[in-house]
This record gives sequence, C-alpha cells and structure tokens, in this order.
Amino acid sequence: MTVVVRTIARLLFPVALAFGGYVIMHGHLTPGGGFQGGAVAASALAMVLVAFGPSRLKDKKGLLSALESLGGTAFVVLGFLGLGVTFFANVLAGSHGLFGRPVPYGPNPGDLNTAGTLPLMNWAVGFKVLAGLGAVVLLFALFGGEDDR
Amino acid sequence: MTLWASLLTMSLVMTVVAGFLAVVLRDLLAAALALGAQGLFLSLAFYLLQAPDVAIAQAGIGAALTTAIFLLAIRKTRRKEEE
Amino acid sequence: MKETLTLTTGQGFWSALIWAAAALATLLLAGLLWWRGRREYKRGTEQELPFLSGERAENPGVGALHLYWGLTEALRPVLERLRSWHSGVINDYAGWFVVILGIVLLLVLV
Amino acid sequence: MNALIYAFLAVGAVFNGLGAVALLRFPDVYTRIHGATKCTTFGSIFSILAVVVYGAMRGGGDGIGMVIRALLALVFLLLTNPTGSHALARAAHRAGIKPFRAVVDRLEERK
Amino acid sequence: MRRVAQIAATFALAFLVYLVLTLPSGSLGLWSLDELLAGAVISLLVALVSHRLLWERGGWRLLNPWRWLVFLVYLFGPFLLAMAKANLDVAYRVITGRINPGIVKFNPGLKTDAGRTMLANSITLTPGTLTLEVDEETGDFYVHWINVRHVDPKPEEVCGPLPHWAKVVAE
Amino acid sequence: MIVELSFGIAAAVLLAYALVCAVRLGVGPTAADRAVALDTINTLVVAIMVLVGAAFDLMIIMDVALVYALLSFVGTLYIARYLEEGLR
Amino acid sequence: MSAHIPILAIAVPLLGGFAVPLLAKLHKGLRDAWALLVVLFVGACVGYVAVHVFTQGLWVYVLGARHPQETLAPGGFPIRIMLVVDGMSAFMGVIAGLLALVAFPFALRFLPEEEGKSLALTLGLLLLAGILGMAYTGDLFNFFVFLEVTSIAACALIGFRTWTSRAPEAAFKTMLLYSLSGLLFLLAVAFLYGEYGALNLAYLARELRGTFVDRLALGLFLAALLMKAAAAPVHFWAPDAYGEVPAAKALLLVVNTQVSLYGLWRVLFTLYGGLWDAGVGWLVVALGLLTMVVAAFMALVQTDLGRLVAYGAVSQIGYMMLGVGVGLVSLAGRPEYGLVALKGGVFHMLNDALTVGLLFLCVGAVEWTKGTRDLRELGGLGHGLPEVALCFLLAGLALAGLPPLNGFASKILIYQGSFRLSPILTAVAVLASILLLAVFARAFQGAFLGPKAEVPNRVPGVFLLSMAVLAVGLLVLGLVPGFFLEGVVTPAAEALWRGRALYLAAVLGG
Amino acid sequence: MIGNLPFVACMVLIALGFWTLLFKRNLVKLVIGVGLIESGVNLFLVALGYVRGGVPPIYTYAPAGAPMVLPTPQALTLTSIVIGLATTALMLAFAVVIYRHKGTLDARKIRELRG
Amino acid sequence: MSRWVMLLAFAVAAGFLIFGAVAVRPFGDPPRAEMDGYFNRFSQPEVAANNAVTAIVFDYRGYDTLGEATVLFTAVTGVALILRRWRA
Repeated sequence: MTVVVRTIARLLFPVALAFGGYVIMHGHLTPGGGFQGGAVAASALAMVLVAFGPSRLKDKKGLLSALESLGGTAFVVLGFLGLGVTFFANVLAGSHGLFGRPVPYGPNPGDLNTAGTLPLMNWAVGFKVLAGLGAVVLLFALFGGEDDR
Repeated sequence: MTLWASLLTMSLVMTVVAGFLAVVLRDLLAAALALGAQGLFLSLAFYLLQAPDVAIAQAGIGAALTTAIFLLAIRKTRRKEEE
Repeated sequence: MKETLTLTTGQGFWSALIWAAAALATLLLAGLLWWRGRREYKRGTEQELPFLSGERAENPGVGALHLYWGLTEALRPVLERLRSWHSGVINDYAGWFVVILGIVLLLVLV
Repeated sequence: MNALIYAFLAVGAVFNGLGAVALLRFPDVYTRIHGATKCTTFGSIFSILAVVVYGAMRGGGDGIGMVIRALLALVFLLLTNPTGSHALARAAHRAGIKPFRAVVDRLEERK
Repeated sequence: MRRVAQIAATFALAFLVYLVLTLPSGSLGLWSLDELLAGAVISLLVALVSHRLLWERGGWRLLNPWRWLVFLVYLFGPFLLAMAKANLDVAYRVITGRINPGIVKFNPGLKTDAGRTMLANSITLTPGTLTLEVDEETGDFYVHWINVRHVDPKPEEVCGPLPHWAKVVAE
Repeated sequence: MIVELSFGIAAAVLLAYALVCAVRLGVGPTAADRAVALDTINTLVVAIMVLVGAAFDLMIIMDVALVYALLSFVGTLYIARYLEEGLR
Repeated sequence: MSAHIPILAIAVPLLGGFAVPLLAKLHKGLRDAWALLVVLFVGACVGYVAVHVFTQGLWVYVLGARHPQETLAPGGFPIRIMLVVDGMSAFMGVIAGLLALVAFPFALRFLPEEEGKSLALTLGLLLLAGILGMAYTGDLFNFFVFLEVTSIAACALIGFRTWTSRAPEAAFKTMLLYSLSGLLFLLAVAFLYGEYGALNLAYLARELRGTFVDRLALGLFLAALLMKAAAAPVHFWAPDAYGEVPAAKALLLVVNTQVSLYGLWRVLFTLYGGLWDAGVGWLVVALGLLTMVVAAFMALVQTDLGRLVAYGAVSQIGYMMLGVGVGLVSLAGRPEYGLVALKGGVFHMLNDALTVGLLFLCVGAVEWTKGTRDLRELGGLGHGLPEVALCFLLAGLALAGLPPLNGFASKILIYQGSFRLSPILTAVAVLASILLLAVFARAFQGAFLGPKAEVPNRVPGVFLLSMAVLAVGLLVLGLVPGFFLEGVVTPAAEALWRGRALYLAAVLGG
Repeated sequence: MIGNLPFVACMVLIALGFWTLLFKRNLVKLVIGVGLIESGVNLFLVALGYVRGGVPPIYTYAPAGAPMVLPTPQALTLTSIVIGLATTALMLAFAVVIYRHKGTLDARKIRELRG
Repeated sequence: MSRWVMLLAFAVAAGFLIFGAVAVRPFGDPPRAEMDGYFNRFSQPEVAANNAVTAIVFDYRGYDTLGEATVLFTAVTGVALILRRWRA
C-alpha cells in the first residue's frame, strides 16, 4: 500500500481505537457495548494489517490469544462475583460503590457511573472480541506465508 | 410514516437484490463484494427498525470483518467459480 | 432383590443372571460331551487339512473383505442404491436436509 | 435557517445524484472513480451540513450531540473517501486495467 | 524521553476524540469527572498500543497550532472552492461525455509523508484528477487526468495552488 | 415537523441513488467497477444514516453512521489489496 | 454453596477451557493436571445433581435473580434464563460426565504433543460445557447458543488432523450441516417468540395453542434436531465426522449426538406434549427404523475400521428413536408398553454411550499401535493386543445386542414395547441387530484374527485403564440391569412420560 | 401499511440461501449461502421486535412518551450475529485447508469420504 | 438424488416459510409483550442502565452472553487449530 494509505491508517488507528473504547465504555448509555466496540477495535487492527502487511503483527499472535483467554476468564469470574446471590447476579448495581449510582426512571442525559457490573463485563467482552477477531484475521492473513505463492 | 415505510421497503429490496447478486455472480470476489453490500443494506434496515445496537454490530462485522475474512480466504484459494 | 437383577418388560422378565446360569450349564454340558469324546479322532489324518476345490491350501483364511461375499453379492442392488445416497457431495446432503424439512412440514402442517 | 437546511439538502441531493449518474455513464474504472468520489463526497458533505445546521438550531445536549456526530462523520468521510478511491484506482491499474482511450500512460512506462 | 513525548502526543489525540464524542455530558464544565477519568484511562491504553505506529515516520511539525489554523483556512477556502469546481466539471463531463484521459507524472517536490498524503487526497477530490501512485523515493505523483492538456505538465497545470498549500501546512 | 420530513425525503432520494449504484454493482464488467460501486454506496449510506437520525430526531443512533464511516474504509482497503495482488 | 452446583458444572469447564491456553504457556504438565481436575470436578457435580434430582425431584436454578428459586417476575411470567434439571437432564449429564471422565485421560496420552494439543484439550472442555449446558437449560434461546457451542467445538475437533486431506473435508461438511440445523432452530425459536413473546420453555409449553405458526415451528425444530442427531436420511455427516475425529474425542461427539436427541425429546414431550400428535411419533419411529437398517447395511461394506464403527454408532441412534418414538406414539392413552419402550430407548442411550465409546477407544488403540485403520492392511492383532481384542469383542457383541451384555438388556425392552404396537417394527429391529452382529464379526475377524502380526509399540496403561472402565461397565449393566433400570433410567423415562406437569409446575408454580 | 413485507423479505433471503446450498458447487459460495440464511434469520428477529412508531429502547435523550421497540430480539440478534461470524470464519478456514490439499473448491470433486 | 426432487422440496419448504411469515403476526404490532414490557419498564430501576438492550445482554440474559463469548472463543481456537503449522 502506498504512503497515502499508510499515513491515513496511522492517523486513524488511534482514533478508531479511542472510538472503540468510547463505544465499549458507553455501552450502558448509548448504543454499543462490548461486542460492537470490540469489533470496531478489531477492524482497526485489520486496517493496520492490510496497510502494513501481516508481518508487522506476526509476533502479536501469542499476545492476542493470551488477551482473549484473559477476557474470557474475566467474564466468567465476573459471573462468579454474583455467586453469593446467584450466578450472574448484578451485585454492584445500586450499591453506591463502583458503577453503583442509582438511576431515576425515565429519559435522562445518562451518567457514566451506573449499571453495576455491566461496564466491567463490557470491558471483558470488548477485550475478548478485539483479541478474538483480530486473531482470526491475523491467522487467515498469515496462513501459507509469503513463500508459497 | 409512509416515508419511513418506503425507506424500509427500499432497503429490504436492496438487501434481497444484493443477496441475489451474491448468489448469481460467478466471480467469487464480486460475490464477496455483493455480500458486503448486502450486509450494508441489512445494517440500514436494522437502523430503520430502531435497533442501533444491532446496526452497529452488523456494520462493524459485516462491513469490515466479514469482507476481510472472505477476501483473505479467496486470496488463499482461487477466484473464479468452476464451471 | 428381584427388581435389582431382572427387567420386567410387561410381558415377562429378563434376568441376566438366570441366563448366565443357563448358559453356564449348557457350556458345562457341552464340555462334558466334548471331554467324553475320543481326543485323537481326525487328528493326524488328511481330514484335518483344509481342502479347497481340489487343492491343498497353504495359507488358508478368508480376508475380512470377502467374508460375506455371497451376502453382499445378493444385496448388491440395495447396497448400490445406498452407496449412491452417500455420494459425498455436500449439495446432495443439503438437498436431503431440505427434503426432510419439506416432508416434516407437510406432515405437521397438512 | 430552515431555508439554509433546504438549500443544503437540495445541493446534497443534486450532487449525489450526479455521482450516481457518473458511475453509470463514464466509460472506464478511472473516470468512474473520478465522478463517484468527487460528487458523493461533496454531496454527502452538504447533506451532513444540513444536519449540523439543524442540530445547532435545536440546541440542548441532544442538538450538540447531533452536531458533534455529524461533524465527526464528515471528518471521517473526508479522510477515508479519497484514500479509498486512491487505493482502488492504484489497485485497478496494478491489476492491468488499461485506461480508456488514454493519450498517455506514464505509470505503465515506469515498469 | 522521545518515547514519552510520542505517548503524550498520541494520548492527546485519543483524548481529544473521546472528549469530542462525550461533549455535552455533565457537571464539571462541559464534562463530568467520570467521563474525564474514563477517557484518560482509555486514551492512555490507546496511546500505549499505538504510539509507535503513529510516530514511526516523524511528523512532529504537525503539532504546531499555527499549521492547524492554516489548514482550516485552506480547507474552507481554496479547497472547498476547488471541490465545487470539480463537481461542476464532472457534471459538465457527465452531460457532454467529452473526455481526454491519460496518466501523467509530475513532481511537486514534497518530502514528508503528511504533505504527500494531503496533496494526494486533495488532488483526488479536486477537478479532473485522481492520484494513482506516489513514488516513495522520488516523490513523483502519477495522476489520472481526465482532460490531458500536456503530456508532461507542471504541477501547477494539474492541480493549481494545492502543492503550495500542502508545503505550507505540512513542511 | 416539516424539517424532519425534508430530511426523510432527502434520505429516500439518496437511497434511490444507491439503487442506481447497485446496477453498477450488478453489471460492472470488472471487479474494480463493482468495488467502486460499493465504495459509493458506502458513502451514500453514511449520509443516509445521518439524515435518518436527524429525521427521527434521535441523537444516539447516529453512532452507527460514525462506525460505518470509519469501517467501510477497511473493507475498501481489503478489496484494493486483493485486486492489486493480481487477477489470478 | 451446594445450591449453585448445576451452574458450577457448566461454568467451571468454561473457566477451565479459557484457562487452558494460559496454563499451557506456563507448563505442559500443569495444563494436563488442570484439565483432569476440571473433568473430575464436573463428574462430581453431575453426580451430585443426579442424586439430588433422582431423590428429591426437579432442581430449578434461576440465573441472576435475587434468589435461585425465584422463577417468576412480578406479574407471573419468567424473564430470566433458568436451569431446569429434571430426571432426563440429569441422566444426560451423567452420561456426559462419565464419558468425559473416560475420554480425557485417554486423550492426554493419545493426542500428539504439538501445537494443537492444548487447543484440542480446550475444545474438549468447551464441548463438555456445551453439552451440559444443552442438557440443563430451560430456555430455548440458551439451548440454541449451547447448540452452537457444541457444533463449533465438535467441528474444530473433527478437523484436528489437518495434515490429512480427509479431516478438513469431513469437518467442512459437518460444519455446514450443523450451522444449517442451528439456524433453523433459531428460526423456530423466532417464530415462537413472535407468537408468544417469551423464550422460556415451560412458559411456552403452557401457552402453546397449536396454531399454524406453532406447528411450523414444530416442523423446523424437528428437522433441525433430527439433523443434529444424525437420523436417517440426514445422517450423512455422522460417519465422516466419527471416522475422522481423533478417537479420544469421538466419545464426546457421541454424547453430542445424544444430547441433540435429548433436545428432540425435550421439544416433543415437554414443549409440544400438550399438543399430542401421533403423526410425529410415527415419523420418529419410521426414521429410526430407516436409520438402523441403512447404517447397518452401510457398515457391512466398509473397509475402514473407524468408519465401520461410525456406521455402527449411527445405527444405534435408530434404536433410541424407535424406543422413544413408540412411547411418543402411545402417549395419548399411556399404555404400559409405551413406557416399557420408552425406558428401553432411554436405557439404550446409556448403553450406546458406553459401548460405542469402548469401540472408539479400541479403534484408537489399534491406530496408535499400527498407524492405520484400513481393514485390508490390518489383521492378526489379537496375538499382540489381547486386551484390545477382548474389549472390541465385548463391545461388538454388546452393540449387536447379544445377551448377557448391556445392549441386549435395553434392546429387549425396545423389542417388547414395540412388538405390542406393531410386530413389523420388532422384526426390522431384530434384522438390523443381526446385520450388526455380522458386521462386527467381520470387523473382529479382519482386525484381530489371522496370522500373527507385528505390533510396533505397546498400548499404554492409560488406554487399558479407560477401556477397562468401560468394559466393566458393559458387563455390570448387562448382568444387573434391573438395578440401573430402577435407579437411573426409570426416573428419566418417567420425566418424559409423565413429568411434563411437574416440569411446568416447578417453573411456573401452582 | 406495508403489511408483513419485512417478514416475507426475510423468508426470501432464507430461500436464497437454501437455493445456494442446493445448486451452487463452490465451497466459498456455500459459505455465502449460509451467511444469507443467517442474515435472513437475524432480520426476522429484529423485525419481530418492531413496534409501530417506536424509538430505540435507550433512555439516554429519549423523547418522552414515545413507545419503545422490544429489546429482547435485539439482544438475541447481537448474540446471533457474533455466532454467525464465528461459524463463517471456521468454515472458511476449512475451505482454505481443503483447497491446500485438493487444489479445488468444487464440491463435486471433494468427495473422498463417500460410501 | 435428482434435481427435480430437490426443486420440489425447496419449493415446498420455501412456500411454507413464506406462508408462515404472512401468518406470524402483523408487523409492528406485537400482540403479547409481557416480558419486553417488563424489560422496558424495569430494566432502568433494576439494573441502573439506560440502555435496555445492554441490560438484557449482560444482566437478564448474561448467561447467553457467556455462551456466545464461548462460541467466539471456540471459533478462534478452532481457526488456530485448523490453520496451525503443518506437521509434515
């Protein structure tokens, strides 16, 4: 790819990652959430892959798989968090602690510090989707290598 | 309301048409492009059906990732469908 | 105890232990008869050797693939039809699925 | 203000239509990219500007959010659209598609 | 040290995007404290991941606010004008079908990645031209020109004052 | 009200243009033509999404347009990458 | 803590699966120990659940509610996902846990130590979790999700041997058909959701009215689950898949098929039990007969040992379908023979799991020692591998339904039950059994008898241990069938036969 | 006003996918067919959840008093979309490996396992 | 299997599906929505999330999401398994 594409990709990569972070972070307030934000970030990864070639990310495969395992484990552990009540119980909602502010009923401008375990789960799933989909694209791109064409 | 209905109808028709193209085109690259267009109009239909969450997911996955995976797979195999 | 060891089938019952005892008794009987026979009968004579179409076979034994040659030959039409179903073409498999879907829908809805 | 919105919308619709017609009428890939990219980018800018004006008129958190998102979409379009077209045109040339009735082809000569 | 500066600059970019997206949100001025904290954490993560890629080919001079101002002036002045002209040009050619295409080569003399990118994208969006290839070593631009007047044109003939603006903004 | 309606009408018009572009997607002699058509449709749909968001008077659903504007680029890049590797 | 056992049985293998790649980076032995530990834990959990359910009745667990038994929202309808474990579910869980306990030690030794081993162990754990999730859930969409988990994990395992050209082919075909079946299942769920606005199985079962859309959904459910369970004219993926998957993982694949069959029973008996329809029962019976006959005929002409055993396994599906189908046909009047056949069908699930599992382990051992499974090249292994030969003989005879092995115990119940419905059914089933006996005599003769063959490497002790467990199970189930019939099978069969009202009452109250 | 047209469109998409599965021979085309069925089912679910004149089920800056569309199908569809992507990726991986072995993607030639 | 049988079965199945789509319920007019009504009304007070879809995805039906994350993980593991280095 030419210098034009590379420069734009360089510029858009952090922008897309930040946008993905926004989509994940505001999953409980605006449309979006872990999957969508993770998909956006994974697309940013795919953009780097196509603009700079797969060899650029070759050594990141182990990192991605580890990140994915960590995301999955974190999600299950968040489920275990509710085990005092029931599995997947949202123990943090309305507890006035982390993400624990109560919300009045009805339309409102939205408050980030609400929704209990939901933002944490969003982040776990977001990392997982980012790592998983990025790993899929990377594996496809790396399969066969350069020499077999 | 009528306007909304016509928008929805058009996007649905486009979805079906793009899907039809994805089926009938013999060039696999073109078929993958048509599938991308189908995902795009599907996303628009979700958007019109007031499902922005699903529309974002479909846009992110259908526009970028599915196209990417399909194209990478076609590149690793062959482009034309055999007769 | 009877419920533990037997199956009641509505028309009768089946107990493996009774069957095993019966089988054991039969085996004992057979062994007894065999034991009472003459050991050296046929031993060391020509009758011991396998005899195939006038030739003395050196290494007798029927391969697994030819074990039911007659049966498979008799069933050839059926088997050919069945093999042609398992054609290995994925479209045919999907087609069978659609056929089953159609049959089930016709059965359920009409 | 409403008149401005209508004007923007009309301009956007006209130029987008021009792009679509150009896509159909031009004879080869490169000229099609010319027409489609320029016209749809320009037309979409005006369509989006209409929304920006509307959102600014409306005010409130809602309206500001609308303005922000429309402007961001505009920025993204301006960044990505010409780049994508450039990548496609280059790829088409590399794939061996000859320009229609070209008087000169310096890129071919380079190879 | 250089690394820290890279991270800081990337952080600023990501944080800017985040802040713009969450603009009307709250109590602490325009933003609420939660948003600022979350944005800072996210931007830090993004910066750690992407700073190396972003600043790989330099480009520090783009951080000068004066250049941004010039860029905005350029965007809403000559660029918009050229774009409008481009569209009228396309309209003319769509209706009449009068084209005389060709691929020409010229060298605007730009050195940096940012300048070349900006010029290439501007060329693509302005009348009758479409960037096909940018040579990385020499800086030659290969442009598909819909109405070829010279076989070996000067930069000014193809794209008017755009290279000059690109030089001012990016170099 | 009438303003929202005009947004909707503009969106419908743009969608009709997308239909026109789909013709090129269907008939385009080379794959590059189809790719151009897809790129054009992408741009149009981003505009449509923004316009429809304004017509519904809902700010939050415009995020979709942002995502699409950002990500259609990736798809286009992949198509270009594949095209340039040759028509084998 | 013991209140959460059912969800732990599903969540812990998931956690284990997620953690395996991380642990594999640390140390290989740690990874193996972890996998074994997880499987042991799961076995303990399913055992506990089964004992609890068989002695004290249904176990409902609502996920995310303020109390595990709070099934209904204010207003009297269920909103959350819940696990509902009745006799049949617990029975399936026991089968899955048992086979996993046997399969994993075998797999640790059997899989080649390379890049893929950690991934294959991960997939095995996830497949186990998916099977248990399907067995325990009380929610239709959740069932679909775990159906897809099992589909994808199973197909990835089928494609494990990528260096051969056959495995990817089998995996692609299986994956295509599996995803088709999953999508049709989802479509059926969508139809039901559109009609009643709910996804809970018990709630839908209460509300179903038998309209056109309900029956359309029934048809879609039937087609999807019959495909996943490898019933006759859509069983084509099964021999490919069973034949190509690494032998240790074939056990889990067998349970996967059975749990799809369980899903079919759940849909037919619990969800649509209120709208009894003899036609569907006859369809299940007919397809069961077709399955057993077709698979037995096809097994007769196979030259690959793995594929032969695979066809044998498919034919056993037919017996289960026959037994339960007879129960389904006679569900309206609930005569005694219906229950007998139903018990036979359910009992045959357990027997089939053990028997086919043992056969696949034997095939794996043969492949381990000789490196091939082609009957034309095998022969005379009985001298070098007497234990394997004995196990193969036992399992083959059990599969053909010879007394006093376990296969006979369940088949006689099926025969007796179906005889009362129509003697033709019994005749066909007996014919298929005879064919299977011929098939396994041939396979045994081809692989183990004949002139003495070289045995390049010994069979490891772990293999023999796993096989011994299953062989002893075969004998015990055959010799004292009444004990298991009363203790394990009857509660499961009763859960299908009369348990619908209990199921609905446990979820919806009153 | 438009009746059940969206539902019919979904079914047409599903039928298109089945058509592909039955009569197209290329493995990648078969994967495209599965994708079409997938999108048809997703669209069906979302269309089932629409309420006339509804707004998205999100309270942030929601207009007061408007009815909200049903949220459950949207949640289900999210799950279903990701599952579809996973399935597609896995099937394409198999197709690539099959091509590596056999040098063809024609379903009629990939029939080593038969009989 | 003959092409005509397939065509017939395809026609039957597609016909029933389209008929079912017409019969399912009027578009935009759900007859029974107790569960969704509950979610729309009570997800905000109970879960404290403004977005009801996210509330359902991660709280009311969080178990589904766990399964779905498992599907993704399984697929990635599978792709890594299939596309791993060749042994021979």
